[in-house]
Amino acid sequence: MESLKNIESLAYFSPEILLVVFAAVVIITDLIIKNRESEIVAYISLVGLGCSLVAILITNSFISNNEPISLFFGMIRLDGFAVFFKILLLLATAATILFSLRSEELDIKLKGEYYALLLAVTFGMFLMASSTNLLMIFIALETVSLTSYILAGFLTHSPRSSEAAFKYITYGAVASGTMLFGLSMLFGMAGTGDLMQISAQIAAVLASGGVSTLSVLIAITFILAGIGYKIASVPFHMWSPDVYEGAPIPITAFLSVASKAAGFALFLRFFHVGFGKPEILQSIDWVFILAIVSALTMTVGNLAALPQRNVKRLLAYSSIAHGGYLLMGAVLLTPEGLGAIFFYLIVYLFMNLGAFYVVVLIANEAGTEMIDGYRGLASRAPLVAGAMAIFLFSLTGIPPLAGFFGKWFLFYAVIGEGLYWLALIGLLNSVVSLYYYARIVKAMYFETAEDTNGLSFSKGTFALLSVFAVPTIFIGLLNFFYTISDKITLQ
Amino acid sequence: MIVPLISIILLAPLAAFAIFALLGLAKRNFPRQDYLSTVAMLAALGCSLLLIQEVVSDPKPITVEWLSLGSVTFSMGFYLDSVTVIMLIVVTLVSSLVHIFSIGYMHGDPRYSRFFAFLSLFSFSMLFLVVSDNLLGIYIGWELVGLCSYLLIGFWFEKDSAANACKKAFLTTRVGDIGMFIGMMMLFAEFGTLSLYGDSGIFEEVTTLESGQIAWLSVAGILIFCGAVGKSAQVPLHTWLPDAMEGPTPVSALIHAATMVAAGVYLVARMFPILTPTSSLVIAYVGGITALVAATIAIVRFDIKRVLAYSTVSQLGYMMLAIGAGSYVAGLFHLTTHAFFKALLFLGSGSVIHAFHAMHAHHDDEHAESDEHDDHSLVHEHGSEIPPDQDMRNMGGLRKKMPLTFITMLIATLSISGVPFVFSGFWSKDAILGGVLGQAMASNSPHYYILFGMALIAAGITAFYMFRLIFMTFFGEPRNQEMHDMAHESPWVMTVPLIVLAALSFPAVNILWFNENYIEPPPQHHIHSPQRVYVSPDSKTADANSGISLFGISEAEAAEDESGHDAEHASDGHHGHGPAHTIAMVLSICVAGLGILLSWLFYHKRRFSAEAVATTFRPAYNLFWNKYYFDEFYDGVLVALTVWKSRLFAGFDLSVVDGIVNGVGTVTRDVLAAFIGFFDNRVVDGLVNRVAAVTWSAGGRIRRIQTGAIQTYLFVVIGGIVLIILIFRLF
Amino acid sequence: MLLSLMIFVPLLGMIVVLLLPRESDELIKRVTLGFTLIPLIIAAYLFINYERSIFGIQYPHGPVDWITAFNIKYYIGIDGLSVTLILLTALLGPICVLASWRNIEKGLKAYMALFLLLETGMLGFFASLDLFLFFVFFELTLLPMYFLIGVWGGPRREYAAIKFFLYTLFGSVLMLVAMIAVYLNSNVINGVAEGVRTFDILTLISLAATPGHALADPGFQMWVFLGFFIGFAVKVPIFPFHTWLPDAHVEAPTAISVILAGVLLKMGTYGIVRVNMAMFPEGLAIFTNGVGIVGNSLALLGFINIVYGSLCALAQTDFKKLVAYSSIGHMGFVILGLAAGNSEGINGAILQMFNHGVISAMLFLLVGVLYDRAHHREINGFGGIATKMPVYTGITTLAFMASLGLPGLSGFVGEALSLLGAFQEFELITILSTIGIVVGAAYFLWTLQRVFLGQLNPKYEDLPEINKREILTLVPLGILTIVLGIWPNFALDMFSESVTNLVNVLEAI
Amino acid sequence: MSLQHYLVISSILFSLGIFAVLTRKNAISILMGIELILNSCNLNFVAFSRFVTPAESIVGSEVFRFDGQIIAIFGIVLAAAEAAVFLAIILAIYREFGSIRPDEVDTLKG
Repeated sequence: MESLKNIESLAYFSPEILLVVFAAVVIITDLIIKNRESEIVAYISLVGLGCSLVAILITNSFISNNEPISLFFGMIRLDGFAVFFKILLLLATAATILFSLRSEELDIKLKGEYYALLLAVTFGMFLMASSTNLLMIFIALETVSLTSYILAGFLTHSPRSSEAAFKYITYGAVASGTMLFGLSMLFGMAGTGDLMQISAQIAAVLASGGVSTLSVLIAITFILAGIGYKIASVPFHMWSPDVYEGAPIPITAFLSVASKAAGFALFLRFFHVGFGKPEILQSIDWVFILAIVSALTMTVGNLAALPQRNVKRLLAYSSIAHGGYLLMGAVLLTPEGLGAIFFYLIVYLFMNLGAFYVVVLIANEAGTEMIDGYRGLASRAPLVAGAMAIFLFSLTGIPPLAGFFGKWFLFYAVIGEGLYWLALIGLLNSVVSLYYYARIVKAMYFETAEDTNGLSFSKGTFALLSVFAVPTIFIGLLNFFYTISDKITLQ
Repeated sequence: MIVPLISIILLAPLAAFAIFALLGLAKRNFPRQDYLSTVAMLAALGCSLLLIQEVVSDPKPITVEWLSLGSVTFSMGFYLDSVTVIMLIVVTLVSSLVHIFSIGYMHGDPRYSRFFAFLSLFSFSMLFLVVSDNLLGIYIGWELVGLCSYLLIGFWFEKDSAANACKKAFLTTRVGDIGMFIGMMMLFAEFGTLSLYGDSGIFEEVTTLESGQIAWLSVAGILIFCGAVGKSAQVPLHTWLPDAMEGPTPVSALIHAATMVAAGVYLVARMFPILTPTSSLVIAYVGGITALVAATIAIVRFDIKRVLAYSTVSQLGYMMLAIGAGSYVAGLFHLTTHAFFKALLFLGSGSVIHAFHAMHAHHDDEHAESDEHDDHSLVHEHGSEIPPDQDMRNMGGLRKKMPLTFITMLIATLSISGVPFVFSGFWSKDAILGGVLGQAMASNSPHYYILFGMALIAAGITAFYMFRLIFMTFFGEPRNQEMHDMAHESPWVMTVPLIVLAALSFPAVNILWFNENYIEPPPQHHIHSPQRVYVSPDSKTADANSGISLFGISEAEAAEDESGHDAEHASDGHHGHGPAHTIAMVLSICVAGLGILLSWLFYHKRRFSAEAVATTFRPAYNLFWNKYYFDEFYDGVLVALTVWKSRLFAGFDLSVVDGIVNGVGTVTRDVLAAFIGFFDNRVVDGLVNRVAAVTWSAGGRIRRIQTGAIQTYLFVVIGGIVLIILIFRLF
Repeated sequence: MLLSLMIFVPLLGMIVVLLLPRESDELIKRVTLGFTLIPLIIAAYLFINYERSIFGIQYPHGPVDWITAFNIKYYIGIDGLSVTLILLTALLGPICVLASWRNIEKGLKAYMALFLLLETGMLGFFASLDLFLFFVFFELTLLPMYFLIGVWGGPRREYAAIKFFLYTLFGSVLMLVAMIAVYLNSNVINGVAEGVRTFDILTLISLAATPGHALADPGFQMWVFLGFFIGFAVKVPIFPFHTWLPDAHVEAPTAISVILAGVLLKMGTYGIVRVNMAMFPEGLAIFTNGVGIVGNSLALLGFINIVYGSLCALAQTDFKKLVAYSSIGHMGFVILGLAAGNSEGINGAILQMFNHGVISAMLFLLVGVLYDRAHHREINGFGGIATKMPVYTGITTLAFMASLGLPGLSGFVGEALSLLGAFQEFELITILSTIGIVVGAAYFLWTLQRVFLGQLNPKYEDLPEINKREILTLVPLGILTIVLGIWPNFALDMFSESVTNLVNVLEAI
Repeated sequence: MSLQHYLVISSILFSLGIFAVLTRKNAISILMGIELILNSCNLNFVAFSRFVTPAESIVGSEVFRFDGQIIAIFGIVLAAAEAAVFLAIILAIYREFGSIRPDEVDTLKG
């Protein structure tokens, strides 16, 4: 595998470049058109995403026989794994932009900046999915984080939003600082920033007694703190409910899906490529600790979601729990586990974004995020309620909805390695989760609203809803999505 | 020829019912359901009579595979031997007469059609029971007659007493049926079939059993007998039958005197080949005790129908005793004669009741009021207020008002009392007594002497209370003039059946029983003693010259029933029949005469005061009057539970009386509901809810960690890192 | 192909119903009825044309590749057992639509749509031959049921709906683990994994009987057996997983109670026969052929169900709850019969499944008829209504008698066979179980007395008699009750071959 | 000075930073703590780069690799960016809450 030089790499880097270019275009357009409430910038961003998608597909065709391409002297890697995540992230961003267009909450003046930042954060996430160097990892992480902080606090006159941004940045800065410290230790021990070589180097110094296991352990745990914060796993999850609740709903949706997906991309690449070799960590029961983290994450997420009355916050906890499910697949670093994560992320993208979209719609129409606001929705807006029910039951994992198949895949992977206890905990968590998801359904279907007027939505709204709802029903039933993992390998 | 005949016998009544049911779905009635049912029944009767000649040729005309389960097959089929045919005739005959009688008796009832439909259904079920060749079929018929009994006892369901009685009847008999079913399960588990006849039938298989293997067979036999105990109202499950008198009187005559209750005897007779000495003895004793207990209770009843009901119980006990003691033929003979004269007595009493009030509507109204306090508990109170039109204390002197009824009932009474030679009841009763005594003499077993004593005493008491009934009802002065004036002879549709039945109380009509070749007792399996021999038909005919051969048969039976007797002993028993028979006959005539005499002195001549005697023998009188406290005992057990409950929940001073009043209903609602409901709600459901609550509160706790202060969060981060590292270092 | 058509016609119906205008109630009802009649016709065709003397799968469709990553196939087919239950399901479909004709006041369209979805789930479940498909269909019934109880139910419907959902989900979670374990071990022979894994039920059954195969290991079978069993036990329901049932039944609308009792409970026992018994005979043997509590545990559970359910029924004052608890009791006979593991027991149990489906459906329909008129179900609040509703009383008596196991009606045959079978294996338990028969008679007769007999409660002076539509829903079931009582071979023939085969497998252990 | 000295200093800096972040009751002080953390990392990178990364021989002369130094430079840039964003957010907080005490910004919880 050759490492391409800088200029040669540019062609393969075109998706990212396009994003940056369009971010600039958005800002310039915003400056030119004077009317700062114009939605044209959003459409430009969408076009940008479209162009980027085309570029991704083109670059994907360069990858033959699963042979990854290394760019910029090994800083970045273009492989099926990266392409998968880029497409996923792109879809999430596109959805976020569409949500933002419809969110009354975000009916603000600084549209240009907002969409530019969205494109920028997507760019950062692309990097997270493809970095193979400690430096790039750190830069990618910081790019995503910094822009996310701003987006979370984007509602200038909302104390909630500001508080969210404040907590986010404080937490994020400490976590990424900790991670950076860990990265520096790793760098020191391995003598290189190249993820591809780190594992071999560490193994060598460990074998020669140059460094102790403890040092490696501390370094990795520090790094885990940074990644754990991105995927909101216990005990690094505590920022997420507050930030999710405070941030504008589209951003919450974005964070809960895209940010988490990017975090998992980083996690998988870092541990699979960097530390997937058992000989490095043979003195540490790595599987056990990750399994514990996974079990704790889903349990804490689900239990804490039980008493919530704010749907946004409830979904925040639910997404913590889903992070825990996803971690199950990551525990073992097996191909099945990877495949399960890929599949689950696809499903999760649709069902979780869909659920958040309904939250956006209800916040617009009923002006509330509380469960009480969902009362009688079934009669006021049957289609929206139906879609929401589909999303929620899919999140629970009820067949024949896609969420079930996603979980099935994950549990399959876990049981395949003999971790029956983890699978059981995960499954029992699904049962618990039913309770709070069903509370929303109950409010929508079994209770009656004080205000019984029908809610009217535009055709576009229904179209967008069905964009999420239809895949949520069908993804699991189609063979295609299960085979994605066959095309993706991590080396 | 057999198949069409038997088909008509079964299908005609069924069709009559089906027409009613189908039209009922369309909310319509067949215009003359009474004629329809009656004609169907008469057709069945005709076919039954035709069957007499057909039987001998082929006892098993049809067998169809009812259920096939791969290795096991349950077949349904008919078995027609002479006993079956006689039963068929008895059932169809009595049923036809009751149908006819009901046309008059039930006239004007709002549910007139339904009554006949139910009668038809009953007749079908009973006939099905009779002809079935396997236990499953018998059980099906058995339960169906129970259903019909339920429906007919509760025919006037507006009366709470009727509603209670029908439920009690069904439940009590079902308790016995469970025993029967368990017995069936035992037989099935052993033999893999429930068919009785044929090469692989139970009766054939049972002969292959080795000695020493029959302990379970005794148990199975007794369990099957349990079914008969319930259905034939034997002690201790007899309490339902007197209550069943809440049903219309024709029903009492048909179901609760002539046919259904006799089905138990028939069942035991059918199962004769598998009865072991032990189970036979149990059956005999239960029968004997029942005969005695019921007879003594009957002495002190005033309700005309209840006297007859207890009399029925007593007579059924007699039959059981006979079969248990090995007098197979005598038992069945008595079954037949009893069916006729008891049906006659009931119909006669119905005629009297009918005379006293033409309108059932009155009847209903009175009851509605008197039963106000009923609380619909599971088992009702047995307060047994006697309806005025059934109270013998209101009767008297009806002889002249209702001559036909009087004469026919007198004939029946003479028959049941065992007045010698002229009446069939004498012969059948004598056959039993002679059989038991013969058995006793042959075996020298004290058991059979005791049983003989019981039977003899019961015979005397029977004569006494039956004549008491006659004297109180038809003789003397009217006690209730107002009611007496209302009384009138019944219309011809009601008297004709009485006359026919009266004719049937003479032995000449029961000619079949005197043909010793017509009925042969089935060989009983003598599993345990190899030296036992089967009694060949020859040994019976050897005694044919004794005039009435069935005594010989019964004694031959008796002889073979005792273990340790070899062939010679058996034939000894044969020769010993002469004195046994004679002694029994003499004794029987004596006790009957004594009973009648006493009755005459007490109730006609009033030489003695029944009240004075009652006062003198207060404890015995109380015992009889309270029906040996059986009902009280059953309630008592349940009340004890109530008391226990009261102690537990509300302190002991909650009155026991209250508990009695509330009866089982309270037990059920409070104890069971309190316990099971409590258990289900609190323990089973509670555990689940507990888990849910714990989960929920865990959620609340986790939530509290989320304080909102960012530095707490950061502390958790650092703490988490340290913890992970520590965990790694420690392990 | 025919089978697939039958399964998915209701789904198609759901889409059609969803496209109909919301206001046109009559049209919606008729269309739904039409779409439930088609499966009935097909099911009847299958039932009649099923070749009874042959053991094996008939009318198969597939296996068609579905999810290749896990070798999951779309594979359906019927044997005698499933075709019987399919007939029951398809029969109850139109009956339930008719029973919902007048008493669904709001959201009729959604109700009918969900009902059709439910029917697809049930039909598919009984026809599935792929374990994964089987599970998906099993779970597919959950969602519509949840909504049908929760939206159209009684006062405590929310509680009942979520309880039903949570219990069943809990059970299926364990089932899922067991299922994955089976799949993962399906290619392991003598400790070596080779070849592809499979979900094919028929293949798995034969693999589980192959010596040396991982699936044939008794220890493995025991655990997997337990996993599946608990999943199905919740559905049956078997004590102590039964408490969802009275709540769900009481709150559910009539037609849904009918489906719940008639079909959904059977899914549990069907699963036990199809998966637990056929696939894991070694595991089954641990719970039926062993010594002590464990060795008799399955029979004990049946016994507890019978006696406990009956006693609970006796204690009820709510008519519907009484019927619900009686269901628990009657399903106990199924468990007892299955535990026996012999020809009589299993045949009886399966017959009892079918019969209970018919009879309990009748009972719930009858309760619904009364409820629609009186708007309450308090047993003690009636009295003497036999005078006002003679036809209704007659049908109710028939149903009660069938349910309490009166010979000549269908309930008896199944019960009797189950007991006959069970007695050969577990004498004492079976004898004790017969208590349930007496108690069963007691509560039904007592109810009959309290509701129908005695003086007419003046409140119900002008209670209208059961109408033609209601009679129409009851008559087919009543006919089945009588026909199966008189001629049980009508249904037994269908599955006795399959059972014989199963018994041979069980006896070989 | 050996590598150990640098590492000890950077560890102290890191710990001080963490301590500040956990205990200070002023958002600005927390920012300073964060800066300490980030700079301790930079120090690490530079030190490691100097002492650990192997020198490569290119055309006879020893050439040091500057990986660590480069990372440190990026780190400084990102720290600056972070500080900028942080300060902007602190302004917003002050505007909404009238305080920059972190424990008073706790409306979102539970």
